[in-house]
Amino acid sequence: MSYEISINGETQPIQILNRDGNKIKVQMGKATYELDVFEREPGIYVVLRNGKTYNYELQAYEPKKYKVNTFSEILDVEIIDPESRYSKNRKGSHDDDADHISTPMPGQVVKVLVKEGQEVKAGDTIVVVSAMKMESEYKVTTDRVVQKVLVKEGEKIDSNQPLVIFESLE
Amino acid sequence: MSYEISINGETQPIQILNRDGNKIKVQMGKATYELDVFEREPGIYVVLRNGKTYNYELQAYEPKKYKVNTFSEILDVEIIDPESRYSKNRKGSHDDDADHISTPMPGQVVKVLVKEGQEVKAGDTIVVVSAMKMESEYKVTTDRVVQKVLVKEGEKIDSNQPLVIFESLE
Amino acid sequence: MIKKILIANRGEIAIRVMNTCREMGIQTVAVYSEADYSSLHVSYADEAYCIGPAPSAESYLNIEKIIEVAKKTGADAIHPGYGFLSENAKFSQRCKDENIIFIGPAPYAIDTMGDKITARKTMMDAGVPVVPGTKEPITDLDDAVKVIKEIGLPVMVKASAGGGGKGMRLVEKEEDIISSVKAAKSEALSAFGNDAVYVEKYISSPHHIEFQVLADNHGNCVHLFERECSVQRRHQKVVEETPSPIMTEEVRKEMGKHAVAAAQAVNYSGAGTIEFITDDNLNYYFLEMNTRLQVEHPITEEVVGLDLVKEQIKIANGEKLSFKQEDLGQRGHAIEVRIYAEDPDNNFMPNPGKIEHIQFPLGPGIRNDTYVYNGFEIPIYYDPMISKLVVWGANRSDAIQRMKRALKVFKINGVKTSIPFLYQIMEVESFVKGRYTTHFIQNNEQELKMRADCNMECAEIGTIVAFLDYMNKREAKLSSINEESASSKWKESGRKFRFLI
Amino acid sequence: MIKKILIANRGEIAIRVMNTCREMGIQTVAVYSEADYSSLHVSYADEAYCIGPAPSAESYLNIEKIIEVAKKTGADAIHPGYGFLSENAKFSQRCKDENIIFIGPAPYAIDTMGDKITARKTMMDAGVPVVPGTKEPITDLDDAVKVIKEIGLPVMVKASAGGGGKGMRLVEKEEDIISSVKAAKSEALSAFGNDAVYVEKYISSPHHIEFQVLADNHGNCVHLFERECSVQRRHQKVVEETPSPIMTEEVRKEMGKHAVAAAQAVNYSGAGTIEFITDDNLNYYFLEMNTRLQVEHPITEEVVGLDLVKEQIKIANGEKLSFKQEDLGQRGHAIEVRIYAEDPDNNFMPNPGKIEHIQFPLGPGIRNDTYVYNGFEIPIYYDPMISKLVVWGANRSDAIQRMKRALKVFKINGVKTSIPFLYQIMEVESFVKGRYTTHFIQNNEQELKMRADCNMECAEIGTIVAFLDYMNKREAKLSSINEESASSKWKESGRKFRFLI
Repeated sequence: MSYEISINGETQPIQILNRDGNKIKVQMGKATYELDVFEREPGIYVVLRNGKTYNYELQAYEPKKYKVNTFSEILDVEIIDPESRYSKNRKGSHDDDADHISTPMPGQVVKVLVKEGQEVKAGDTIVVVSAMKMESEYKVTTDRVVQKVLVKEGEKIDSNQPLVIFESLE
Repeated sequence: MSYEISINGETQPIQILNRDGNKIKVQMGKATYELDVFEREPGIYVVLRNGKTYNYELQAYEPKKYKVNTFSEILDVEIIDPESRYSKNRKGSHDDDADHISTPMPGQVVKVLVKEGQEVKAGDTIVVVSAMKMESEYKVTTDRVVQKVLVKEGEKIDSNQPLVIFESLE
Repeated sequence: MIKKILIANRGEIAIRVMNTCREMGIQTVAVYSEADYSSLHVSYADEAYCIGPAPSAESYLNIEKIIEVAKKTGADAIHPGYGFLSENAKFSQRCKDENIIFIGPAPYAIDTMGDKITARKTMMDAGVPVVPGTKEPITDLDDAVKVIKEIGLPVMVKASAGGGGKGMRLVEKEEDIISSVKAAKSEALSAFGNDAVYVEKYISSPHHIEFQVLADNHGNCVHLFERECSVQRRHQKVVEETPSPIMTEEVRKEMGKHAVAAAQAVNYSGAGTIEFITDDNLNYYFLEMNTRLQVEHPITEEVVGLDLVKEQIKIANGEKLSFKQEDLGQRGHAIEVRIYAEDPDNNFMPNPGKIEHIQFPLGPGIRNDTYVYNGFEIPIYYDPMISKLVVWGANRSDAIQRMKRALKVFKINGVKTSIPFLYQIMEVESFVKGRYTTHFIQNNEQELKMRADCNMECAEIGTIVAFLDYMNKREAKLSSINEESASSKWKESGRKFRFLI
Repeated sequence: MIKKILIANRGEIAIRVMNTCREMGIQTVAVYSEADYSSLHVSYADEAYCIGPAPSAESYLNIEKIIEVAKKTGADAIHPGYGFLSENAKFSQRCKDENIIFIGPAPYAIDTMGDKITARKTMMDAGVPVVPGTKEPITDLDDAVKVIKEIGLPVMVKASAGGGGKGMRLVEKEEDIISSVKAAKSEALSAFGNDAVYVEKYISSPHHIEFQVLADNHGNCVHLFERECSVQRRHQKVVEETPSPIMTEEVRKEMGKHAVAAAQAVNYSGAGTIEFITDDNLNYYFLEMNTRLQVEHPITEEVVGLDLVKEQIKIANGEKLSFKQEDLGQRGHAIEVRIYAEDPDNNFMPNPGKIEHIQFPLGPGIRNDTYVYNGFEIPIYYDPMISKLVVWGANRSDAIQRMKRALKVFKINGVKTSIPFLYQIMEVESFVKGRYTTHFIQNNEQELKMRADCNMECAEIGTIVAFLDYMNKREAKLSSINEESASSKWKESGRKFRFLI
């Protein structure tokens, strides 16, 4: 099976060439890496390369998507196998979030300011969500029509959970 | 299935009467306990009973045998189900360690002082094992005949691994 | 003697208070909301009782419920921590009525310091400097000019009916006084139909410097020196240190005396903090008093060598302070940073979630005041603070180096935190030099966005490690499936089955 | 200037040294044995190199290999920690020959202090008190009696050819002198064929008190006061504290001067420790000098406010001490306990194994010097020390209370540890009163075996929890098997199969 890996958006082929316990030889793009890779605790990695030490903390927030914490940065890494290439192609370019409103963090719905079928103008506040003593207003950036309201006031919500769905712009 | 539980050697019947999330009602011996039991991290338990808090750390060193650390004490707890009752009865009374020598901790064999077939006297040193900068001599307490030597000098050993087997006393 | 204390709080401060209780042999009672069932303060206490649903109003602010638990458990005293009920005069009074010791000041002190106008007046009477300004609105131009000259430039002229910046003028030069007042008055008139204005001294390079005080019930009051809290974001303190890098011994003594005078003016009892706004020339003015333990109290403890919670409890017990002002001194330098679950690269958006893994910095000169653990889910209902990291060093530069070391090895996985931002603060020149004001964060926005470099090699190896992790998991899954299909053969034969049902 | 340091050690002391290096902006190079591949000191360093198999002789004592790594990596200096090569004069010399700075004293100081007889003679010449005794074996009875009267009672008379207690007599009363010497001589004669004896002052209530010294290469030398290390088991220190509870200001000054004189007598450079044996009346005698950093150095750091590793590095750098004796003082009280993987209820048998879970005590006044983590397998080849727990308190009683608090919340699962035993030490009356000698542990054997009570209810609930854990795991296993049998249906249909191979 052939793999590619995407880091912060850039994609390269990747392949394990050889493996002897923790000593691993990997080809990524045109370069070859000989590494000594040790998983100290689940997701906590120590790597030695030519004597230099590297420490990483991994979080697989989806089976093939990782946040790699290097202290200074969090790298976004995605593993792409034939299956994900296939499904990416099928979804095509129409994979944006513009058809619903969601929040990046868990919280509680304070106010829902729209009803189903309502027309809203660019800049209108749709929902108010509270998390950690802070209230945030979520607005639309273009004129839209509300198709469905999925939450009630007072409801606890997860991050990225759709709250209000709009009619398609097409 | 009926269970018994043994704590530091004493055995009592035990049974979960009711369970509602973390709120659990248990009968042990003649007493009933209503507890709020929360496993904070694997093996790390917090229990509330009538407002009082109890903290335990569990280590299941065998599937049915636990060390329960209460800070002040380590309790030895064993769960006894019909299957273990059956196998206990079958093994009968002949379950002592007198037929071999082993060490309670991992280490390294420094010396093996006996050969197969050799007769040894009570008090003779059989093996010397080193662990954590300390050497310990393991002796026999009665006259025996060595049946099998299972380790070599320099070999790394696990805790409770048989090192030397003696001919049966019978 | 206090034998059992109910801690009417949660999070790190509940743990902090319980630590001292344990050291004093005092029993502890925790209260918790339904959302805090899995919080560490529950298991850390001797007893713990749920007092209601997640929203604070229904739990941590629920006076009836908290008093009920205190009475039920026979707690002699209640420690309110900070926030929640800590500056609630009614609660202090209610404890008194119920014969429970409130570990904090009497209602009178809370009330007086809680009202800005009363506090200002009380301080003026006590001879404590306040920000100079008019007490009554002024309509007459000449009066305004006269007042401005009395106060001294720069001043802020504000519409007395105003708000939102309308009718507001900063006056910095003498020749602008008349035109600015006129402009402010006319703007005020057209905006609010009222041309009365206030005049207030404008402090252009403000420092937030506060003094810790301790007062017993026998008339003794001392200060425990200053804390510099000018690194703020949206008026929230981010980094605190002591001593203040701009303080002089002379001003310290003088400010300390004023801090003690401020506390004595309200007959204060317990631990409290007098906040001053201070300019570059160390002119200082009373801002407000916090009638409770502060979040940043640990840096004072590190440098002065006292346990403030212990002192609070001893005072509440009726004991006299066991030291005098001249017995107290500062040794070395301490810095605290507040570590929040937030995304510093995305406008500091709160980032609650599950702490997948946390590894605290340890070793010399490091103190962690915290309440989280591996697997803890940070509730969305409360403050997103994860931990207070405090370092002590022999001097300021040692303390900064130590803080950088600590932040570098402080690993928190699962939520984004302010750690990289806090690290960057330690690198900004004006912080390193100790020349910063409350405008520090906005003045250094660009520099604070920079991140210690993860070079090309580091990023590439990180990418490879993610790939290896994925492949390992995939293999593990495959082999577990093979195993299970092997085990299902056992199942069919009926042998293993018997043990599993 | 030193820019890169190789740390020729492992465990907590390697981490300790690296912490200071990080704070000083110095690069670190770790070396490790094959058994230490998963040790924290490997990942904590900037670079790490394997230097051989598990046995120390083939790795941490392998001078060639360590020098090779230092040269390869361009390390300017080597820090030896304690143990291993830290008191090896050859290694110090070899570093010098290779133009690598050895962070420790010159070979001469190590050699002189490393040989008991030379050290004793050097100290006598320097005016440092040593345990009074004969220098030559005595065969004549009258000579022996004369010497005993000079030394003063009590004395120990020992067969000079002896060993194993034979020919040894403790003389406490004057009337027993002659009979005891005669008995010792005749016993010695029959046992060894030689009736010569030695006579040495006997210290019946010995205290182990040591002084930390720091000396630069410019002739400056100071002491950093004492550490009381009398709580020992088989001559291993178990608990250390500073100040010593039996010390007086007067004796402290005098001992400090002698400690400095001792260091200067060997032209000492760096950090070192002068150990004294002290009796109840604070008569003290030079025992030996440790020419390296001590395990218990943190308590001095806490109370004196210096970073000893930093001072070591600065001295190695050729810098002058930045303080004089009169600038130094002690503040508060510090205690260290050594936490070992051992079973205190089974003759302190080492108990290596896997640390399943570790939770460090945190909060005010607590310092953890450690190197273990969740899942770490303690190697069987080295010292079983897991962690050094250090507390600071405003006074001795606060420090003891804090130590008890810390030990209570220090959770280590997977191996047995000395924590309950250490806790019990804090409870024993003679320790609490500070009246203890090196016989403390043997004198309090029974009391030290007691354990804080896990009452009936606590034990019963603990039993139930084990049962619940078992039942939960059983359920989880059952449902995972059901799931897998569901998944095997997918497998059969070929759909999921595709993603899994």
